[in-house]
Amino acid sequence: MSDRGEVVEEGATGRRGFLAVLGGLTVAWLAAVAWPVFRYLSPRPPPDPFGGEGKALVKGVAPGDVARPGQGSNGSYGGRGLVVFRGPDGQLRAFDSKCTHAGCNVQFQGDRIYCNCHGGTYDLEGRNIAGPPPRPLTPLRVTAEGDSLFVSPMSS
Amino acid sequence: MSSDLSPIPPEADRRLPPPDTRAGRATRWLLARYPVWPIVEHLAEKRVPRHRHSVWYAMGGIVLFFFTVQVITGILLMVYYDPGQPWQSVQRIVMEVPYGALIRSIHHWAANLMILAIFLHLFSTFFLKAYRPPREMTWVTGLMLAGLSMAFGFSGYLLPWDDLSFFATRVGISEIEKAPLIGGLLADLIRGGPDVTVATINRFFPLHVVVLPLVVLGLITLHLTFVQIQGVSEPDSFRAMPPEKRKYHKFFGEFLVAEVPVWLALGVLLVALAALAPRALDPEANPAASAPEGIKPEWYFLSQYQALKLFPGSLELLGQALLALVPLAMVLVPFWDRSIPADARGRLATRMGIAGLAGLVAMTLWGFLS
Amino acid sequence: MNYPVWDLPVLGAGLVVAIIAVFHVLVSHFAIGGGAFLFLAEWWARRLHQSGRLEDGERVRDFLHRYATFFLVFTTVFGAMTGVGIWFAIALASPEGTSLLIHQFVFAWATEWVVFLAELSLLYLYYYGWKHNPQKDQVLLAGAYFGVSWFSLFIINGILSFMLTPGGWTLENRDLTAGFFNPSFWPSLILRTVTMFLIGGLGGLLIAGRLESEDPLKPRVVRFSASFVIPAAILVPLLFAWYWSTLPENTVKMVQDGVAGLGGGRLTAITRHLILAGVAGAAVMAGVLIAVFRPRVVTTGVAVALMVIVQMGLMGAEFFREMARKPYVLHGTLYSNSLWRKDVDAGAPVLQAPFLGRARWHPGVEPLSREHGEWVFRLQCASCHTREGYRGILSRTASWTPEFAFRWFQTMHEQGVMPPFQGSAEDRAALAAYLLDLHGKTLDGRDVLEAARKAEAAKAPPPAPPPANPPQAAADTDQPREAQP
Amino acid sequence: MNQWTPNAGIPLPPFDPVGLPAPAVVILALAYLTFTLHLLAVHFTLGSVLLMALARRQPDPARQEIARFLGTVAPLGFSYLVTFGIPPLLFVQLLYGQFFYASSVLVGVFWISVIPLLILAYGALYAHRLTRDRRPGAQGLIVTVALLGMLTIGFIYVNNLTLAMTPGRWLEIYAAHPGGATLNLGEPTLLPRLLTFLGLSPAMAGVVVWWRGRRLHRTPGQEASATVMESWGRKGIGVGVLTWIVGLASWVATLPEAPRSVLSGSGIVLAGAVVVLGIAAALPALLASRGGGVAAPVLSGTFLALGLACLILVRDQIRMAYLQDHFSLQAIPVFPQWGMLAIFAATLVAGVAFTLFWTVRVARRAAAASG
Repeated sequence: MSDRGEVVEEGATGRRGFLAVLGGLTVAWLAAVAWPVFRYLSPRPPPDPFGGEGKALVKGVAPGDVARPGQGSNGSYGGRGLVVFRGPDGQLRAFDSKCTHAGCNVQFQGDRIYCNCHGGTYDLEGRNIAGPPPRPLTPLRVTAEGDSLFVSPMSS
Repeated sequence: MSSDLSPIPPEADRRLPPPDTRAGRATRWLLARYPVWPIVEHLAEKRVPRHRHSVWYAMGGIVLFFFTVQVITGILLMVYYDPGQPWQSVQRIVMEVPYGALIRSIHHWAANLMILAIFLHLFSTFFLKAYRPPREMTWVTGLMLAGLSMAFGFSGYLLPWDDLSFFATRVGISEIEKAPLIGGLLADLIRGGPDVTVATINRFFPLHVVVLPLVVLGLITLHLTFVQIQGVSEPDSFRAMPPEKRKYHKFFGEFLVAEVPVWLALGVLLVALAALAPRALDPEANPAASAPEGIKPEWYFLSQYQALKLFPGSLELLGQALLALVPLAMVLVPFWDRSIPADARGRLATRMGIAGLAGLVAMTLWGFLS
Repeated sequence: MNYPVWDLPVLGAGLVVAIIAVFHVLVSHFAIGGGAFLFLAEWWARRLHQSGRLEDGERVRDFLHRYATFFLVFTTVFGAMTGVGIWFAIALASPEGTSLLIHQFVFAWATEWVVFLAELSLLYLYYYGWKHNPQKDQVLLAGAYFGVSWFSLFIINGILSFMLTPGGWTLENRDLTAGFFNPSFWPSLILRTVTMFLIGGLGGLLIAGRLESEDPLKPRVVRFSASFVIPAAILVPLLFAWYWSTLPENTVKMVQDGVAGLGGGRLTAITRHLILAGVAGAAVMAGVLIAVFRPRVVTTGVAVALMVIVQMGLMGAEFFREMARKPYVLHGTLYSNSLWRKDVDAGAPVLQAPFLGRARWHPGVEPLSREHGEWVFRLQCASCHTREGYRGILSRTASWTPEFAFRWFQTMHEQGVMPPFQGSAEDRAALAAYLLDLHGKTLDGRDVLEAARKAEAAKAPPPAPPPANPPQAAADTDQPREAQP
Repeated sequence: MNQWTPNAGIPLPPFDPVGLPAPAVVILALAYLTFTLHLLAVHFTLGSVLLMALARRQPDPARQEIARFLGTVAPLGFSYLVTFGIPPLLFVQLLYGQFFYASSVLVGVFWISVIPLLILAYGALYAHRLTRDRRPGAQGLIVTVALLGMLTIGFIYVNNLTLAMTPGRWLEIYAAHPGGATLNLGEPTLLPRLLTFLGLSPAMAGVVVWWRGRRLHRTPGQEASATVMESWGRKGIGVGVLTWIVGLASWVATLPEAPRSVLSGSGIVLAGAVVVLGIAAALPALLASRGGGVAAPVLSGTFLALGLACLILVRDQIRMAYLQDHFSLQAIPVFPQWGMLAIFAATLVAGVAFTLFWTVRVARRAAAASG
């Protein structure tokens, strides 16, 4: 028994600090072991919708569908949604259709682009003019080649 | 209000942390609402005898450790596994997902080691005669768990849909098909058609990840509850000692704590095996191609496979019937060998067990070598 | 290319070295760390004696006698013999490299031998003098043993770290000091020193496990042992980071390519070994914490479990060190298949000369026959690869076509893991035919050569590799390829 | 590419590019010295195990005492035989590496099996020493394992080292056994050589047993054991020297023409010295009376050690004669490492002095305690 008492006595000083170090260390080790699991569960970055060629085919909208000013339609490119329309100035425009507020897909409504979820409204330049959206829509460069439309990122 | 709360038993008051600490307050708060003190006390009293066969008491915990690893790695694999594209999704796990190959290999090795640990647990229980009354139902649930674990292995083996798994499953189910009367029907139900196809995966997948886990979890709960209620069995040699010579470990606090480093070592062993001998993914199953050379079932089915080879042609039914007798006999042992200390029946059971074990090992080795 | 290659089936010479080495690493670190344990425990016992607690002191010494008996047998039988074993094995696996090390460092080795002789004698004097030596002498002997054995680590560490980071040493200047005190000398020395304290402490747990759990000495011995393990376990990862920073650039690049490859989904051999070492470290830490808080539960089983963990962790770390040296056996000078870097630097006239003319260890073969390919494989590949076993070539070439093989031999060194191929187009064709022949595809080396020449004449851009990505798969992992679409 | 291929069919590797770190004479001297120590330890340990195996079969206390004594010293002898084996092997690789590495690979499987055999034999000696309560049958088996293990190791060594001297056989052997699972069994000098280099074992252990017997005479009540020990020791010396000379003669008889011609030159003096020293060692054992001081066994032992040293010189001359077509020590480039040589010499002196100091100190305490 004296032995037991003695051990406690010996350990009493500085035991708290010792435990803190050990605790911190154990957490560090556990984090190291958990790292592979975290990396395993981390999603891969989605593939570039424009692919290696820097442009993506527009599906669901043909050049003929947007031949005249005021015509427009929802379509898709590389697995994402977009709106394509011909503006009053006769220029072909496209935006990624993901609303900057909550991610619903917006709709082209002739004079504006409107989101049916929370009433977010954008003008035909893609600027957020009413409702909750915090940012303009992402614009896309759109070109017609034969019977197909292609989009590419605006920056390039 | 407060009259609905249970009073704290005085012995609990003595043994819980002091009431002015956070832990003391929390435990008392809980105990006032859920008066489980008798159960806590029962568990705290639980002890494990210390003798030269004590090492075998660790086996159940080891099986449980491997099962836990299987649940965790299984859930992780399910995140990326797609029964609609079985081989492609496993290939993605192995080739693209970070550490996917590691997790898949651990799942593979833990499965094998779990079945090995189950065998050790089963045979040590058998030879220490822990199945005798009043532990018959613990034994029977244990046997059921052993059988279900092999079903786990069989169903999981098909999921990657590679060359080996396809043919192994085809051969395995064809054994069921040969059973009289209901064999054909049963095989079709399992396969989801006359042959092993992707439809079979759509059956094996829910079996492997939903049905079997639920049943096994339930049975494990039952099995462990039985053990908690009755305590671990003491072999005859230990009972024969005078009471003052019998030594015990506390189950919680001593026995279980001492087992943790063993689990840690097994965990590292799993990583080592996964690192040094990772599980390969063979080419995608091609139902039209010839079976790969030297194809054999997993080692835990090898003895049955080899035994059935001894009964060619029309004798095969006889072989199946004889093989079916083995589990039946094992279930019945506790109802026949009941005497404590062991009598002539007990000694006969031991000899039969040795013969059975020798047969199992010999058949498995033969299967490996042939 | 000057010596025969030990073409050991299934195992391969490399695995023989590894099998002996993983045992030796554990035992040799134990032989030094255990010396520190003996020294400090003797000191402890002497202090107990001096403070009048004779009985306590005697109990500690009884415990220490058990420790010393185990220590003596274990380190002299397994440690010393496996040490000689590594030497035997490396001389078989790489005669050329071993010869170079011995010619450069023979007096360092001879000095280490003197030190070892003293170490052994001191241990015997300590152990066999147990009854008669006064306690002060026992403390001094144990201390001297520890000091001397650590000095042997100091010497062998210089040679071992030299192989991976030769520093300013070159084949021409033969600068012994630069080679010995090479860039990774100090981190490696301190890393090993700390590791050996860890293992010495675990040895204490092993003997403490044999004490009855009621023995009042038990918690004290367990905590005494744990005080060796815990600081060491804290320091090891930090020291490893330091060690890492001294590795040569192309090694770091190779390993980091592995990590990047991980993002691409592959677990390279190197990463797997690092994970193994890391997980083992975590497990040891956890196990020792349990021992500190519940010293009475430390049984032989618990201690053996911890030893097994450390053994596996060391295995990971040592495999890592071996892999990091690829493709060299002596970094920058001699490749693992005994090709000299100076021959590679001499370029095509040497490198592309007919291989069997330079490597004369063959009975003479007919050009482009199966034997031709077999002997090229044996003398150029078999020092690392077996056919169907460890690092088996069969699984690595499962999806190869002759054209691919022929072309791949020209670029295999670009991954940084394999040495460049030596030999003419005939040699490459013969080897390609031989490898495919192993898969049961009967091929004639002449046809392979002709097809390859035609392809080259057409100046076709290299066609996409056949299924999967064989160069990557064959080069950067140490395992059978895991998939082939 | 190859400086050393006068014979086109022999794939002799070139000398190591690093060259020798000291003049060959220095290295040869070190090799002779350490190899003599190694052979002394080999003979002592093997002889101890042999005598132990014989003595433990008889139940009388004197013979049991011999077995007990030898069982205590044999593991120590074993550890020193291995330790003293390291430097000669180091120096052989330094001087004759071209031959030694090549032949080692050719018998690779057996060569590497030396290591498990060492562990087995050494472990067996400790198992025998530390567990005295085991059944005699089991103990006998353990001693037999140790004995057979050591003999097998000797046999493998002789195979490798003779193959190293006959490069003309290499290519054929390698082509037939690229995996190294073969021995050099076609070598006619194999068994004579083994006999020459192990035959002295009973004599070396005999010297120590004889010495022990004479010391024991001073202990009252142990006279009977002491007498038996003396007689065993002296018989051991006689048998050992006889075996040795027979071995030597058969070795010379089976030597090929060229190496044997060495013995007609300067070698004849050395070979003669070996025989004379052997007989000189046996004489005290034959002639001395019972129960004298330890001078007689020490004298025998000294002659045996000198005889072994001469044998090693003869052996090296024979080796050079075998290799004279392919090799000359003078042609090896030397890049001296005087600094390292000085460090080694200093460590050697300091290490030996330090160890001796402690040995004397511990031995005195033990003597004081027992006396």
